[in-house]
Amino acid sequence: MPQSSPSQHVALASARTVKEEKIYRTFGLTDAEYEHIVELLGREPNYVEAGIFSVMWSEHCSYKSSRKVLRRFPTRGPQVLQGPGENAGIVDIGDGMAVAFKIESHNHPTAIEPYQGAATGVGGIIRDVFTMGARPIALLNSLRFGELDDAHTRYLFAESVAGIGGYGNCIGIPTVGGEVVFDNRYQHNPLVNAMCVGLMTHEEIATGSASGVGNPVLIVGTRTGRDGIHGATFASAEDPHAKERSAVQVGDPFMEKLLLEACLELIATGKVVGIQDMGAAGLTSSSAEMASRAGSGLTIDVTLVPCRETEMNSYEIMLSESQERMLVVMQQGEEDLAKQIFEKWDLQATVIGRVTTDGMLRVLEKGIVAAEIPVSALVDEAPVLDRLALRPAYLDELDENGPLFVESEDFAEQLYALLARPTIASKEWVYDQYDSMVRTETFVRPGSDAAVVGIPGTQKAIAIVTDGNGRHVYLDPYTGGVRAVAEAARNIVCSGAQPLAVTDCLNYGNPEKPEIFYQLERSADGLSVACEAFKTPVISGNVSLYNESHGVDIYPTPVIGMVGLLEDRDQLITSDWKADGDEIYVLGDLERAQKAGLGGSEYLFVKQPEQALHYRLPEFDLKAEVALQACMLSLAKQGLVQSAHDVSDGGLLVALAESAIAGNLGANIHLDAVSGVERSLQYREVLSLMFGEGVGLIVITAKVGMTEALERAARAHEVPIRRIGNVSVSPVVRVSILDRLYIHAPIERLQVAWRGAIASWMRR
Amino acid sequence: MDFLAKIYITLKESVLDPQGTAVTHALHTLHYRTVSDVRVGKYMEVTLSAASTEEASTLIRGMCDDLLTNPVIEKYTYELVEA
Amino acid sequence: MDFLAKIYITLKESVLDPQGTAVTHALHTLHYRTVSDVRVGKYMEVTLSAASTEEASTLIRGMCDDLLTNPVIEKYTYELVEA
Amino acid sequence: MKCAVIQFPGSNCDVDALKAIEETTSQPVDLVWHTARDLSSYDLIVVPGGFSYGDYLRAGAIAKFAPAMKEVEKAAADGRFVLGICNGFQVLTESGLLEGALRRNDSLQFRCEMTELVVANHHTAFTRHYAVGERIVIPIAHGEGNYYADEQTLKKLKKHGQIVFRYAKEHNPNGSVDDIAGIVNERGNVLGMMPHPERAIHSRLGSADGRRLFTSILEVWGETHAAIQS
Ligand SMILES: Nc1ncnc2c1ncn2[C@@H]1O[C@H](COP(=O)(O)OP(=O)(O)O)[C@@H](O)[C@H]1O
Ligand SMILES: [Mg+2]
Repeated sequence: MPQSSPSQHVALASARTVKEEKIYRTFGLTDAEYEHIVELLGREPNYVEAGIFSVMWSEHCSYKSSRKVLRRFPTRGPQVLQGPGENAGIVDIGDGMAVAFKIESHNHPTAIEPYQGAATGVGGIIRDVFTMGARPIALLNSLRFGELDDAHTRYLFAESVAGIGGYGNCIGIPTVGGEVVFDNRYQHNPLVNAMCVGLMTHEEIATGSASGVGNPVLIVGTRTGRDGIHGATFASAEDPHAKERSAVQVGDPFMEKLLLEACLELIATGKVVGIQDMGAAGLTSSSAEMASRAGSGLTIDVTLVPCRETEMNSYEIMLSESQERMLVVMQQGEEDLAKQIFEKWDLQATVIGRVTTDGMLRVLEKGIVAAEIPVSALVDEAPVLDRLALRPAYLDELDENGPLFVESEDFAEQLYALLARPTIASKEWVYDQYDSMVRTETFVRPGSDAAVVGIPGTQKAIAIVTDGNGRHVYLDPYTGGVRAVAEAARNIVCSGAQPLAVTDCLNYGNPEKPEIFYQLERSADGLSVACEAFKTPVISGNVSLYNESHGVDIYPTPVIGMVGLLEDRDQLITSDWKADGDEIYVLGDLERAQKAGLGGSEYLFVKQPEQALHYRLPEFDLKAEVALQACMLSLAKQGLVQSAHDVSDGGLLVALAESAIAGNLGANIHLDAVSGVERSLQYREVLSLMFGEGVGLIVITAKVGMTEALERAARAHEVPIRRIGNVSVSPVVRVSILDRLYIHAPIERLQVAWRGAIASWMRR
Repeated sequence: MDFLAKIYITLKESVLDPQGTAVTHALHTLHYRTVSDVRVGKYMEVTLSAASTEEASTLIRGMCDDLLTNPVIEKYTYELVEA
Repeated sequence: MDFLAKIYITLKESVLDPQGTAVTHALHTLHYRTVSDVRVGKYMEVTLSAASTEEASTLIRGMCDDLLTNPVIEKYTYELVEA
Repeated sequence: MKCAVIQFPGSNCDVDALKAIEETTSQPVDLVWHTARDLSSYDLIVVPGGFSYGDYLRAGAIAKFAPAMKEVEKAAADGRFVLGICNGFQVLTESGLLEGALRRNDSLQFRCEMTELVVANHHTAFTRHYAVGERIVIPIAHGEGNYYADEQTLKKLKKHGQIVFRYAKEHNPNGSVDDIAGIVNERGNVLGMMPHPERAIHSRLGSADGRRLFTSILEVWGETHAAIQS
């Protein structure tokens, strides 16, 4: 390949136009950034170079707004084999095995083409995981849409779900869990976050680094087209609708299945030096990042890149975001091995360049240097912004006390109404469209708390969950952040597993608004503190900013993906009630729950939608939560529990109803003794106890006669425990306080409300 | 008046057509080697009534833009005949 | 010679078309109330070379029968133009 | 009993089928690539689930041309056992080894759930360990499992006892005619079914009702094999 000096070949005329006509602005670069580039290069960038800088320095690739915030996260721990910075993080699960995982957003493409936008989001996160040498074994997705009374929202929702299923089902990775929340803050800016978990041995770990001078660089997978040029810029843009619409791509899961198998086969040969998927900013970011990790350079001849369309120029080839492609650096002389393996899978592997020592990303087109940029300028010199954070005024206007409701008798009706809220209702309509069973290792399918997936050939299993409540974070960014991690971890321990590590997807509004940036900073503090407390370091993640539309920012929505380890699959716990007569206990501080109030609860949105955001989120006791979860785990390990279910959206009664429905068993519940004193409760205390979401609680059931053992264990962890009733075959859930019967709800009624809600919206 | 509209929906040229690629590949394996390209799209027959051809045309374009296609990745043509 | 074949594949009349029903329903919800029926099928554009129109025609029929349609449930028509 | 599971590009239940057969029958199983040209030594050939060739065009349409399918035809003609599960069923109908066709689910959605099946014929090599009329639980996971056959074909299927599994009344998940979930060929050695028996071999997977399908085959094979040997 010809080596040449830029002064001879870089098209100066083009550099002049870029400057004079300020073309860089149309790429999203500011004047100041342009000046900085000139300084770094010692000359003016030409068209291709400006394009490369613009995508590498975009919010999406450079994390320029969030980089400083992310530094706060704890990222180390004895279990961490690979922290943030690679395509996915990796944690040890013992016996020489490890899991790789990561979560990623595809919000903006989904708003415009929901099926393909969501599908390619899944495709992208799968590539991130198998690039690490791991075989993907599970997918999850965390979704936010507007309310279902809007036809366009129903379209976005239905198509996104179909797209997620379409991709995961085809490629043969089970979709085992996730969450869906409906709130009009997301109406024009839906969120689609996809998470993938992969399994590997320690020896199989691959990384995305391009080292070894002269080693060949190969592009493999789909041929390159003009799709998605400037997608990375677009992902950070304020109003995706107004932007270049060609940035949406069509996914090809069949191609990706072949790519997955071929890449894993190739990595297993041990001849791969580095491998990296091509996501946002395609060839540009993958090559720059690989070189940056190795401190090397790369020379790429775009003429060699197999293209789908005719007459693509170097600018287009470097910036294309065609899906289902990978960049591979092989050991010298092993090109043919790669070609052979890819051929078996009907795929093309093409050498397009070499690793160099000079630290330059050099792009050749027909032998001429089209771009020549120091890799460090693209990666290390990318701007880091000190954005202004300002505490939003609304936070100081929140009411301390909950609303005063007029007493009403119809508690059961209120419960049915809550259960029928799409956010709380059964998500069957969603997850029945996902193949959750392929690979035959799914022990807990969607519908319980955490999903549980077996590790073949061992007694082990992993529990996986995604969790996030934007409304809570909106009401109290710090506490909301803490709670997001706490709730994810609580779901994990409820299955009997030990939380291991976190991947996070930070979905926020426009960071240029100081109030939004405040939300980001404060909630990240909360997330960090909680991750420390639960010893679950952040090992990977993703940031999606500018989630605003029509001037409305979404709720600050950090989504936590968490993985836990279950040493013995036989100790697995699920949330359904098991047998008549089993005793029902609540772990956690019911007395506080009774006082904490309704701030941030789903109940408020049923009763008083206009006022629902006016009340403060209750204080959260992180220390108590850590103790609660440790206690839960020890009960699980001792085999004392029959079922466990955490109390979250909708509060205690919803949790009870869900376990009743899942087990098809009723219950007699007495909440008398919770206050410690035998007195009738004030109405607000009753509501707080039944529907509040302020305090971490876990409902467990145990066989008769376990009280002493349970109390002993709880005492050891200083966690309150209270027996509240029994499971019964009679198909009714009864809840009373002293001699007043508050709820008499046939399971049938609970079921109808909960199970049919989303489907009945979607039939409209 | 009753009309029958035949609507042809295809992916835009620049958009990847995985189905088309798979079919081309399969045809080659089946020895239809002279096939150079296949694009796979949708075909719809819509029966409707309207006061005039113009109105029918307007309705069809409306349906295509509102529901039947997504202009981000697809394009369409149609024919209208009186039924 | 190069040809472009446009192939229209539809379900046989005797076979239910739930997709058509769903689209009809969606159009009604969107106030296109004069739509009485929708049938959804596939549309393919196949570019091929052949010595003559007859040969091209034979090839296209062959492809349709061998691969592109399933005669148990589908039927097809096509048009052939020189490209 | 020597078993083969065919792998097409895009198959994804191939390994599940292999594991299930190994576990339930302890017989040797090979994964064979779709280009295989000699499968004459196998007593049972499984055409597994997945999305062969992405299921682009129609489910199973492209896979029927794979070289290995010639071998499946031979096996069928020889009276050896062929089992098509999900995508495998689609491939078998597309290639004409079984009658009818599989259309998109009437809901137009992919469906993955536990389904209740009724055993309609237990006099087949695949179902002898079940009782006729028995209700079993086997999961489905498909977007195109809506079985169709015209009147005449249906009559024929019924007459020859070719309908082997039906979805329980009122629980038809996809719109299949006559609630059909699985059929055999006239000779009874080729079974195609949409539900996944290989996913129902442990209670921890939600059901173990699929085991007996595999043990049935083994027993019948054992008998015929013993007869040949003696
Ligand atoms: N988008 C989704 N994809 C897959 N599974 C989902 C999805 N949304 C919800 N689920 C599953 O439904 C169950 C209940 O979800 P959710 O109501 O969010 O539970 P929780 O309140 O316990 O967090 C969980 O098992 C979850 O994994
Ligand atoms: Mg939960």
